Amino acid sequence: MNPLRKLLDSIEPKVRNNKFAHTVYDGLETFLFQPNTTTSVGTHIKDGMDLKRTMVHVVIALQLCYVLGTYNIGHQHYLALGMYSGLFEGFFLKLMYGLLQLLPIFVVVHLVGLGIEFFFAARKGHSIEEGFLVSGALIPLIMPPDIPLWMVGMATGFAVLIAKEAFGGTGMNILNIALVSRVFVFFAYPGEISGDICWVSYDYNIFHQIFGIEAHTLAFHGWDKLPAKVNEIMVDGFSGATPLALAASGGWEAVQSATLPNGDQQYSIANLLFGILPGSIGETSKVFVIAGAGLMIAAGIASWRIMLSFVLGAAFAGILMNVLHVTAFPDSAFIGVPWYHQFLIGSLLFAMAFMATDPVTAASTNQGKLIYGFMIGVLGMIIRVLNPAYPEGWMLAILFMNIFAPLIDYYVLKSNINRRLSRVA
Amino acid sequence: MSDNSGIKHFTKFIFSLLPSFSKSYLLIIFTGFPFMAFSQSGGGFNLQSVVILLLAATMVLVVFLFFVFGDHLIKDSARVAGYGNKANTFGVLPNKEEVSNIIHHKHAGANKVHKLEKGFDVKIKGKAAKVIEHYDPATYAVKPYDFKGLQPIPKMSVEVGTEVKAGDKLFYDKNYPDIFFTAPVSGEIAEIRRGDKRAIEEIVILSDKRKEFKQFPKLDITTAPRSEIVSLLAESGAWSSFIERPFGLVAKLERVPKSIHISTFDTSPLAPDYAFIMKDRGTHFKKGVEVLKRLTDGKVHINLNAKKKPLPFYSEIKDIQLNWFEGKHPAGLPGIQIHHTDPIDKGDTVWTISPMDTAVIGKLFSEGIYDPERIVAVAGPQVNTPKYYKTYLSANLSGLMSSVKKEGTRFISGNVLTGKQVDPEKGHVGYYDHLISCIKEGDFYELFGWLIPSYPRPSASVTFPWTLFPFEEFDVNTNTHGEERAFVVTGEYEAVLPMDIYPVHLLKAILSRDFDQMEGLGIYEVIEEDFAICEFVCTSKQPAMAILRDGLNYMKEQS
Amino acid sequence: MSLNTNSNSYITIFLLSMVIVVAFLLSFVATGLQPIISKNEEVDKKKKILKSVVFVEESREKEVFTQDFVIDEYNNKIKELVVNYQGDPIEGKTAFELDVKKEFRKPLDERQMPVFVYNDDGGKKYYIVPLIGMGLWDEISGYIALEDDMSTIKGAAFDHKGETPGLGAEISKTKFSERFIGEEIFGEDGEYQFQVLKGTGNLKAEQSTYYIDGLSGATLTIDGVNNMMNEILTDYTTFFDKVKSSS
Amino acid sequence: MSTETATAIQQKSEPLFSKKNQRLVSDPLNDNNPITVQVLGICSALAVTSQVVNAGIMALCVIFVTAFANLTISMLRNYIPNRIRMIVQLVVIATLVTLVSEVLKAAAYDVSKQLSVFVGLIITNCIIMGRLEAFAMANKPWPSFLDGIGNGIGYGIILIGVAFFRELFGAGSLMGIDFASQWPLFTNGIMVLPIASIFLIGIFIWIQRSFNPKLVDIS
Repeated sequence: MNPLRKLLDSIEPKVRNNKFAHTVYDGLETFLFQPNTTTSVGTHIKDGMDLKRTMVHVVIALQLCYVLGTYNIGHQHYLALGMYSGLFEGFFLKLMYGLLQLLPIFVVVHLVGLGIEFFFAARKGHSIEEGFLVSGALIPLIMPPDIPLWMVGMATGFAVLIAKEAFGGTGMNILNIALVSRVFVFFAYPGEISGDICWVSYDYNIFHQIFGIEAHTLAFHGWDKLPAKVNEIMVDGFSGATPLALAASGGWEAVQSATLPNGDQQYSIANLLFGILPGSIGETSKVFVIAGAGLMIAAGIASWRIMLSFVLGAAFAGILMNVLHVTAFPDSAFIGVPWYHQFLIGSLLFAMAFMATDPVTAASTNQGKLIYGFMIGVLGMIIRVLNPAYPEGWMLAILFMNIFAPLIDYYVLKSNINRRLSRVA
Repeated sequence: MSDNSGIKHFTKFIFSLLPSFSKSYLLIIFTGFPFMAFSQSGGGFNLQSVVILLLAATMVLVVFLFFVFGDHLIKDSARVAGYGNKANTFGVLPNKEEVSNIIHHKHAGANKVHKLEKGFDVKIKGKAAKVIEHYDPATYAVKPYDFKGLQPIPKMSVEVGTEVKAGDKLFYDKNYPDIFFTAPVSGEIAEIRRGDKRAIEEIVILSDKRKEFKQFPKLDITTAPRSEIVSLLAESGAWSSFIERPFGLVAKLERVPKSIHISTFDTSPLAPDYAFIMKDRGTHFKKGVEVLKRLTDGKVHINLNAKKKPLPFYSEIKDIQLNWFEGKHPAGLPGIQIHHTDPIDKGDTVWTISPMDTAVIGKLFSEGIYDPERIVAVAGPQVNTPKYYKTYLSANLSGLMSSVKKEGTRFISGNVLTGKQVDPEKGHVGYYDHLISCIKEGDFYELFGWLIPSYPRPSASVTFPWTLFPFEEFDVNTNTHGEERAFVVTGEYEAVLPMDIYPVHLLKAILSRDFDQMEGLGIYEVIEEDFAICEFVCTSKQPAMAILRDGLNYMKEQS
Repeated sequence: MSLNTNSNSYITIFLLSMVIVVAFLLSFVATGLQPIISKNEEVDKKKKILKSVVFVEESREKEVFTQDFVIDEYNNKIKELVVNYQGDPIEGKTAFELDVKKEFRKPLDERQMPVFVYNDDGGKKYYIVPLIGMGLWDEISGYIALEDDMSTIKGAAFDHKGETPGLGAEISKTKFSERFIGEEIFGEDGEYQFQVLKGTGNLKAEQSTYYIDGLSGATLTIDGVNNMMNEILTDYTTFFDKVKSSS
Repeated sequence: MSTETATAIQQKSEPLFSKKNQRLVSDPLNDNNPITVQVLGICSALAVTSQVVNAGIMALCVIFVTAFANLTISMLRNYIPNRIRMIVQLVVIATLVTLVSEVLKAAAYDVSKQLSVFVGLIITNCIIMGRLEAFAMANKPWPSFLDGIGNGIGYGIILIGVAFFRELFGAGSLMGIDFASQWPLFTNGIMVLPIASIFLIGIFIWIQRSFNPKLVDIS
């Protein structure tokens, strides 16, 4: 038999009496091995698909976003500091910088999240559920790249504790866990997640120092380029302003006319599509998000209904805004951004692909999903464009509709019930 | 006929794709050729691109011709080898008849075909070959547990040692003293096996192999009053083959159903071919349907598979309704068919009966004997030579198991979704079952089985690579492939259940004991077997059937 | 119980007597406490005015601005003044009691504009002007003190009703208001020049006395502050010019 | 609470602090807490808990009002016409609240400004009305008084507990003394928003239920 199996079997008796240790053991065991349980009641055979596999496919669909996010952190960092402004200049340096910036965030999210999951699973005597696989993969992607680690930890802890465990664990939550963690940062530490400077990581953390990334900058570019002087470097021409912020102040023209210190266009269509721009870690790249969404739809894991109606809703609201711009508010810049360009800025597509489609918090009926997606699209666009205070609407729109999802389902079910009743009458 | 021709399956599969655009990936591959050609030349027409296009087209043509010529060669050699007419079934390409069966569903004629898009076929290796063997074991056993809605301890009419003939009363339920359960063969009561709390598990009859039948009066169906017909059915033991909906219990004598449904095909995994089983029982069947017509106020519905040529006698019967269905499992279940043709509302009663039992009733009325002859398929990946056995109701299993690997095998009376596990030595075939499924036990660990599965397994999810080739049959086992979780994924039940019902919400209503919601969401229209495919595909591994039965019991208590 | 508590006459008598008792009690308390309450209110407003000219860290605010200190400081050092749009004083009005919000809604020629003049121990004069405007969500207000060149800021203090905590709400902190100290409002040619910039860490703010850093992420509240200062201080320019030319 | 009752006259046979009377005060602190168990008086718990001092003063006001409203109504309970008892209760509460509000404005103007309308809104605090209806109308003055004090304290400890965390993590200070506002951990924006109170009360209820087995069956 497999030596790994033997090892696990030899450990099992030792942890059997300790509740917590056994939960951890059980989590590890079911991660490594599909268990040997057989069917007892009901069907004698079961589908090869289980929740772990479902969840891991979402994580797989996120991988492209992770790769680009990692590189983009490094690229934006050096861009802001006026070094290696070509996309592939200093490729490994940028990759390394991004990796060392992202990895600690990823590790902290999982330490905190899994820690809480393990604790509650042990307390309830349940096995560990795999819901955190997806939340844990999503949370780092929707955080600003230079977010302090303790803040990520707190946000994750808050989300898992309040939004999930308090409601009874995986499958019982009302609100999207990943978004709750972001909304926590957004309201608790607004300075860290709004404005122009938070979307680029300027600093060097301890890992950058250990691996000599900082020393490299020092050696080849001098003291000037160290973060203490970041402000001056920024003023030299690099603006961390995101396309959203630019669009809010000056419309689509402002987005298009933003330039880098070397004179290049900062937000060309190609940059917007591939996500070479300041922003949250993983949600910048439209192409890779669409690729992930495509994978999930092809695999039948995420609901195409939600995605489709989301896009329709956003387009509908966007067109409405454009009409308003022509008829009523010709001065307001953001309203005038052409609706199809709205898809290129901000995290619209990421929210569509990975946030709105969370099966637990979305509407659960097929018709309900269409309404749910459409409403998010409309609401999110309204919050994005018309609201002066919150720069992006999807987080709030999705959380808002999370709460209304059961109501939507209620009416869909009610129509089914009425259909059945009308047969009798 | 060579059943193992994978290439043949593949070509069949390609043909089955052509008319349906729902699975268009092959189309994409073929249309991909020209695009590839253009991309080689950077867009635009030029000499190079045309050459590549022509090359690609030629390649497709060559492959096609290769298939055609190869097919002819094989068929010719088969003819030479002396297979005669059967030679047409050889070869790599399907013959004309097979192709037309796949492409045009002409059996239904101009009638409406209920095309059920949703559903899922669990394809398992080891379908029974169309060969019948006679089988007459030493013991037969009637199992009170087979009949839903009965008390666990029925009232016995016999005791150990009593001599019985086929059709003699064995026991009845205290609540329904007019419905009798009778012996399938003649012989001596060998044992009354009891289980927990003295509930009776089996009444074992030691067959005397003489096949003596109790003689019942021969009733004239057209003139006899309904009450006499009913009481004859109840006396003889044929009554218990009626299943009453809602709740899926043995039918009540006093009820008059609004319709009776007969499903003439089974889509469940490893299902026996009803057309094969029924092909010699046309006269009895027709007589049986005449009896059924007397029992209902409404119509007798005979539900046919639009994809297969039906047995001729189905369409010969007058004054019945023929319904044509096409689709994956569970399209063959009467519950789904009723939902689409004659839905059950609150207060309605509908009965279902299998065509085989209808034939038994026909024989009862034409010859006056209760002769529950059964053709049982023994199938599954664990069976060396899966085939059919001609025997009687509730036959002992031990003799059927000669060709089955016994080690690590689970024996199931019925199909792998709804059947019951039985003991291969002492067990007997269930009352309503025409199939013994033999599959592997899945009590083993699999390293990263959830991520990188080490062997193919059936799944409705397309995340498994082999789901791209829908012709594949699987060697299944009973592993749960994951642990039980809360309902997380939505829409997967709906995707396989071709009914206008919200299964997950119905189950949740049951769990929260919400009477009105259960009723509103259509609990009367379903019984466990309808939800079996939902339970199979469930990624959260929820016991959907058990929950539904729980709900049905609750509804029955409340109403 | 012989008493029929449900008869109409009993209820009427009960209610009447209760109302009388309560009315007496409350009016007694109210009249007794009124002087103290109105004094409290007065001190509160005076403190706000003083905060713009006497810079004190938030942590020490409570120790410094005691009731006695506020009253002494205000009564001894502040001279109230009401001017019209041409900068001429209006007699018979007390600046302290003017409803600033109402005044700044009136057309310019009807407006009565309060000015508080602070005379410090060294004989210097500081001119304090009330500010009022709209932030992101609700009203923002404040006082700004100018030195007698009528351009250099001596100090400022802001208040808000409902700005976003952590972002716009930061304007009421001394961390923000201390940035105003020493900056200049009007350029060489007398044009309004001063601006709170977007975000922090602006090089422009370090180099020029017309610009200060804002609050990152609170663009719209800062816009409100800029608008408020621009509008109101521009309205005062004629008065400022008069003061400058007279001195 | 014992100090203020030292002057009370020994009544009848029952001792002043019998087991029963002690329970009147201790029950609302845990098993029957007006906020975490009965879930009353949430509105003011959300609004006035941004600072410990404010919450403490609010709590004192509520303790005063509940205690004396209970006392007054209990003394009058045999004379109050049943048809207008709600109005009488309301008048008593309103009088007491107005008193409190006036005194507060005179004694602690800053605090009264921050508490703004919420002192006035004590009138609508369901705890007080609830205690009057449920307890004072049917019990003797002394137990009613104790019940009022108990419920007021039960309300107060939750209020102060919530305010403690909100002030500590929201403003980085405690009792108005700033000691940590330079650290971002202690300037949590959510804690400044009233919504934090909902989370905190929820967590309090969670903790209380996991330690108090008596409460589990109630839900």
